[in-house]
Amino acid sequence: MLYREALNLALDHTMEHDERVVVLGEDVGFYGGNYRVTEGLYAKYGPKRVIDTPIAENSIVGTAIGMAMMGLRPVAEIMTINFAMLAMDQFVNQMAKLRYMSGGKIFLPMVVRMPQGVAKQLAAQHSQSLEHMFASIPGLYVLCASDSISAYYGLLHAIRMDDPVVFLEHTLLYGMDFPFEPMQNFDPFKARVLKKGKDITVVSYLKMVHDVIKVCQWLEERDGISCEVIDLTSLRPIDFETIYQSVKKTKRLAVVYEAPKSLGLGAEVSAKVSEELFYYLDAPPLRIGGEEVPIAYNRKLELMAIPTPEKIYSQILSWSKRHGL
Amino acid sequence: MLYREALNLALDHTMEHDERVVVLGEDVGFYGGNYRVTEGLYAKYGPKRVIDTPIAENSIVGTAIGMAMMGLRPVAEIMTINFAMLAMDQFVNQMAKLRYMSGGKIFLPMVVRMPQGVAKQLAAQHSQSLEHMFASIPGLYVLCASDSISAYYGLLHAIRMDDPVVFLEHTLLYGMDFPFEPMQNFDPFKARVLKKGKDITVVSYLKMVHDVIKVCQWLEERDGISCEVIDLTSLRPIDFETIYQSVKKTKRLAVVYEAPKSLGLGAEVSAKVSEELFYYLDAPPLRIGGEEVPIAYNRKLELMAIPTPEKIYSQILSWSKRHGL
Amino acid sequence: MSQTLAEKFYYLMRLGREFEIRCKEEYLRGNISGFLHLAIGEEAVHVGAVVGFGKGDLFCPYREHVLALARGMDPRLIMAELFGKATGVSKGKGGSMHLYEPKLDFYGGNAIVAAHLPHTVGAAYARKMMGEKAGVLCIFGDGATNNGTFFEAINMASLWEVPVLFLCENNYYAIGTHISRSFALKDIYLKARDYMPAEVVDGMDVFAVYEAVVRAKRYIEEYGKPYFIEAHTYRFEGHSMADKGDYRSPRELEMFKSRDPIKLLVERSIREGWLNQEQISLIDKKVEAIVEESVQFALNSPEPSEEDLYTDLYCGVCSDAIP
Amino acid sequence: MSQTLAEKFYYLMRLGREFEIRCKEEYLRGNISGFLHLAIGEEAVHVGAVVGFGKGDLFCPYREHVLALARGMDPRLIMAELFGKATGVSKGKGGSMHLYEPKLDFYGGNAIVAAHLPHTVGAAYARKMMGEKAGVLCIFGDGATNNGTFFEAINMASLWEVPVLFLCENNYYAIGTHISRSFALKDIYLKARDYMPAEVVDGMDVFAVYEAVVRAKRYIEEYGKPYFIEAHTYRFEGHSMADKGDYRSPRELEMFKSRDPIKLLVERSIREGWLNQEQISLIDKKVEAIVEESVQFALNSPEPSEEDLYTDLYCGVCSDAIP
Ligand SMILES: Cc1ncc(C[n+]2csc(CCOP(=O)(O)OP(=O)(O)O)c2C)c(N)n1
Ligand SMILES: Cc1ncc(C[n+]2csc(CCOP(=O)(O)OP(=O)(O)O)c2C)c(N)n1
Ligand SMILES: [Mg+2]
Ligand SMILES: [Mg+2]
Repeated sequence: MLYREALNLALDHTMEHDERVVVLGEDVGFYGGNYRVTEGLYAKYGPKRVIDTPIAENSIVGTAIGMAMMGLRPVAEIMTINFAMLAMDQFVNQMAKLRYMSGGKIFLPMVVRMPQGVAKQLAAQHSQSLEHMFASIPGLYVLCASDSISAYYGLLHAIRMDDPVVFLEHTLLYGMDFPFEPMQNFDPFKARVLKKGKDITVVSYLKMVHDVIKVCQWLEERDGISCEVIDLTSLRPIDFETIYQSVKKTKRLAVVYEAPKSLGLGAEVSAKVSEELFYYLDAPPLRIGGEEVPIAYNRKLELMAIPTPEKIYSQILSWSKRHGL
Repeated sequence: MLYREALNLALDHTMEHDERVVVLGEDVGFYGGNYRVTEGLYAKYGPKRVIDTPIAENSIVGTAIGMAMMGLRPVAEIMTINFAMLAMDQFVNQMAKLRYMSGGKIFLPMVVRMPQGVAKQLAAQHSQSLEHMFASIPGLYVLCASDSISAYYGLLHAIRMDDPVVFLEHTLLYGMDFPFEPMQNFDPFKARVLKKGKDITVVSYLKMVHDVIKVCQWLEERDGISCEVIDLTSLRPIDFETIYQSVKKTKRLAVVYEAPKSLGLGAEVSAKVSEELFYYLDAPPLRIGGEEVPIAYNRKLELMAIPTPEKIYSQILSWSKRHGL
Repeated sequence: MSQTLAEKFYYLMRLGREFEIRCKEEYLRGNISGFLHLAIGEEAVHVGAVVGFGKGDLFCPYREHVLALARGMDPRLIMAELFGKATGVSKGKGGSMHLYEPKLDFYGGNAIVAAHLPHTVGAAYARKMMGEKAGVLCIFGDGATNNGTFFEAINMASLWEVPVLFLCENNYYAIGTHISRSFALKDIYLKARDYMPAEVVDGMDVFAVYEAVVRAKRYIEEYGKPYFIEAHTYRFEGHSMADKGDYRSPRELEMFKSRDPIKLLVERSIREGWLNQEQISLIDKKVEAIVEESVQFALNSPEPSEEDLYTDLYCGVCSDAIP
Repeated sequence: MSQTLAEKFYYLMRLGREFEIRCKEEYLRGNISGFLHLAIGEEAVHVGAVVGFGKGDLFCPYREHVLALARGMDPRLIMAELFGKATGVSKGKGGSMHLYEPKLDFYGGNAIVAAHLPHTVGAAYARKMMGEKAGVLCIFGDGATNNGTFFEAINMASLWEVPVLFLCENNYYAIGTHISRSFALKDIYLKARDYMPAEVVDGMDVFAVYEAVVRAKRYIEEYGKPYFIEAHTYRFEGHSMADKGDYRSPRELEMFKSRDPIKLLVERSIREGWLNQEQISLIDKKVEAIVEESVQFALNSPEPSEEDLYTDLYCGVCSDAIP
């Protein structure tokens, strides 16, 4: 099942079963969405529940908040995370804080979905991983999906929650086909161990997960290094228990992500594991992230700026060697 | 010299010597600024160079960018960092990226100043430390000032630079009086070792620096623990060399900051030091940050949510003991 | 009718005024802290609008004590909130700028200028979709109308045809900056008049505000569409307790104080025979007692407990409504 | 005069058209990637405006190839940029949406809708302060006028009295969404008319655009104040290469194509005797050669080198001008 279809099905399912679910965003209605996630919903549920908005990101999130206050369950789409920069006030100061500031009197059953990451030559203003800006805000939940299962069940879970959720997708995943199987009790707050292993724990999320899986096969085949791969389906909170369990076993941690290396999710995972498992670690936690530059249009520079399977492979390998694996 | 006066003097000095320097922001002109940083400038330099703006944060930063493109050297004030959430597009997508995207053809000699942090009972929407959102963006410089010397020379340096600088102040420092002495060659990109010590390296910045100094005296007097205190006057880039030198000696690192503990500067400093000095460390790097909650109005809850000297003291002490100091 | 209204107006405006005078005292006494924005001088707008609007949802800026009182919020719960007590309407977590009570359809208090405007559009959308007609009253200042969010909300309210009454209280200043320094138009209502009916009203005359709001309310209910009112008023105090307000000339201040909305109401009510001195004194006494009681209540209330640090952050439950 | 202009217009519009047709081909060939927004159908606005404006700074949205060409940017440097080559005008780092050349007073390309509007206000402020009169031409789409930033910029331009010509190219769509689904007013110029002179022009008629812009330019230079023009036009292609544009009826598309701005210009020029078939063929040949040369230049240019990853990020120097 295509990732985009999985998201579409989750929207369709909840809209069908709950009249309070509405979808809003730029081009989501008549046009069917720029990444076709909302395709067909307009025809099925009509313009009152599938709402085309002006190009006004702050107010897209803001109106969704108002709707949620009154008991609707809006799912807003911000076309890409780049444009969410225009809506940061509503995310950070409103969505995240209204419940707390009101002593629990207000609750916001809402989701804001958006794709992020580096696609192909979209240049600096359209190629960003900004998950840390949301994941660092108390009061928000931040989920993300790396395949069709986590997309479908993750989004379903997000819409069912009574708290505000930021739901992150990845531009390059929309068109990808993933195996799908019906699941009971998928819990996005529980990280997924996608592959068992004994030498290194590799934590990742969103698109990088697939690169990591590939790299781990190489490491296993070529170098006899066995990796345990953990896929974070929630970035706030992060399921550290699953990470700790794995690292206690492997004694080595690597975190792979697309955002610039510094000050991102990698820093948090690394710091936290150091704090909690310092005496278990046989090597310093390794962060593999992007370079500290905006993303250039040129393809070569673009690929230089983000982790690729080749770079992930060689970095993990040389780090393992340096630290006695 | 009051912190606020130091900032005022830096503005005054550069405006006097360079006609291209202009100041803009809400209430900065006729009113003299909500924290009185721009006091007197309107009378001295007139409304063309000290510009009152509408309450339109995105466009305050945006117009400053346009001015800088044409060769002015604007210093914009955002009243507090909370309102900068409305201007994130201009910070993240414009200010930080225009030079790179243009292959170096555009440069932006501009500064955006703003106070951040928790003051006293201003509640969630007015009590935030969001430095990581700026410090994580390639293309920006992020300076900050903990006293009148770093305020004066740091801001001077920022205005003289040909790159875009975010200059962070702290609401509670404005009214504080600090010793001032003329300095040659103050370099904000070089972290300051405010106090020498041998057992623990404590890294901090902005207001927390003063709490840390106090705590380190207690530790020395009461417990015989000697701390080296490092004050970061730049958050992007961070002067890791100075930190490394210190940690190589002390073998122990603590980072103290006001923002929620996770995903902030503390994570970065901790992760980086682990990466580089893993085998030097005698203890896991310690992060002392705020709680993972919005800041409540109630004073007791407010103080519970941020580091206080007492909490810093007891956390450092119990951590040192746990790890064999 | 006018008589009943006059009595109601006088009671609420006097209550608002005395409540806030007391807030000021308690602030100086250290019982209230943070930003405290007083609406002294603006009571006619707040009371006239809330009473005139009647049923429906209310969204306010940070200067909302009088609005909350007019909406019927228990003064004790407001004062306790200002004291940061656990009994406060927001459990002491919100403070002056963040009073909320969904049971009264009262949705705050927002400390970010103009941020609540899109909330009102979404709220009205939801209410209308659910078949409710009452609509939403959205109050904001002159300064807020310079922010892009204002325009986005005006456009969306008009485009989506939702029943929001946008009420701009033009007190001529945004903190220390006079409107002439921050916007290009002479009149604020011009900013909305292409999108919806828009008018100006004397915000010192509570009857004028009331009548305009009643008319507007009838319109938004009947057509399910937005409406805009600009009310001219003035704050007699500084922007907040942190501001002396001395950027305004004494003459200007005097001029507006001579049109103190409470004074105007009393004069007219006596002239028209709606109220007499005795009734007024009775109300004054009642108000005095209420305010005093609210302070006592706040003083005697407990602080939040340590556990409250992490409560009210997440619901922590999943709605079971969607299969 | 008209003759010279007609020739110039025809040359630039034909150049723009052929350049972009070739871009499309090179995109399909894989030489160009990312978002590619074509202005085919909108050349009269772009050429008429840039020529009419003359001296002054230019700020554009992401659909700016024709604007850059009209401003005199070397087609080879543009094509090389689209190919991501080191010889490109932005060294291959910007791509289609980010062409910059301060030497030509050409300030991009911006991929965030409406984000450049405040830049133009600041730029015009700076230029005026420095004693320059030429002002700034700011181009943006219909969709951009729904964003708060648009209103903030309009207000500030008017308040600060800065010489910006705001030129809205209304092509009726923001990606797949027709203006009727995204805004409440019938006419866009209404959004500005209280702040500055505002008018509507036929954006398929290059002379009409040219004349309106010349008039507006005279105004902004003389008064140092902003001006607003809404030009009606249409894009014949999808929003970008990623969009087929099939949300528009064939009839609608046909109707607008029958008013192809290049066709209209040719017809009129021949009717008026400004151009003959021979001149036209000559220009066509010249354009063909230029476009071909630009592609060859791009093909033969080197990629950026690895070191370029970290260049152009910071100036790395401190201005020595301030003691
Ligand atoms: C987005 C934002 N910018 C700045 C501020 C700081 N601020 C608080 S109140 C205020 C003035 C608002 O003026 P107005 O809207 O006229 O309301 P008034 O207080 O006069 O009723 C400002 C600038 C803020 N709270 N939010
Ligand atoms: C702030 C922002 N939101 C959304 C987008 C995605 N987007 C790119 S172009 C566009 C439509 C713009 O329409 P319009 O302003 O009419 O320009 P046109 O392309 O029609 O010339 C949108 C929504 C963006 N680039 N920036
Ligand atoms: Mg005001
Ligand atoms: Mg358009």
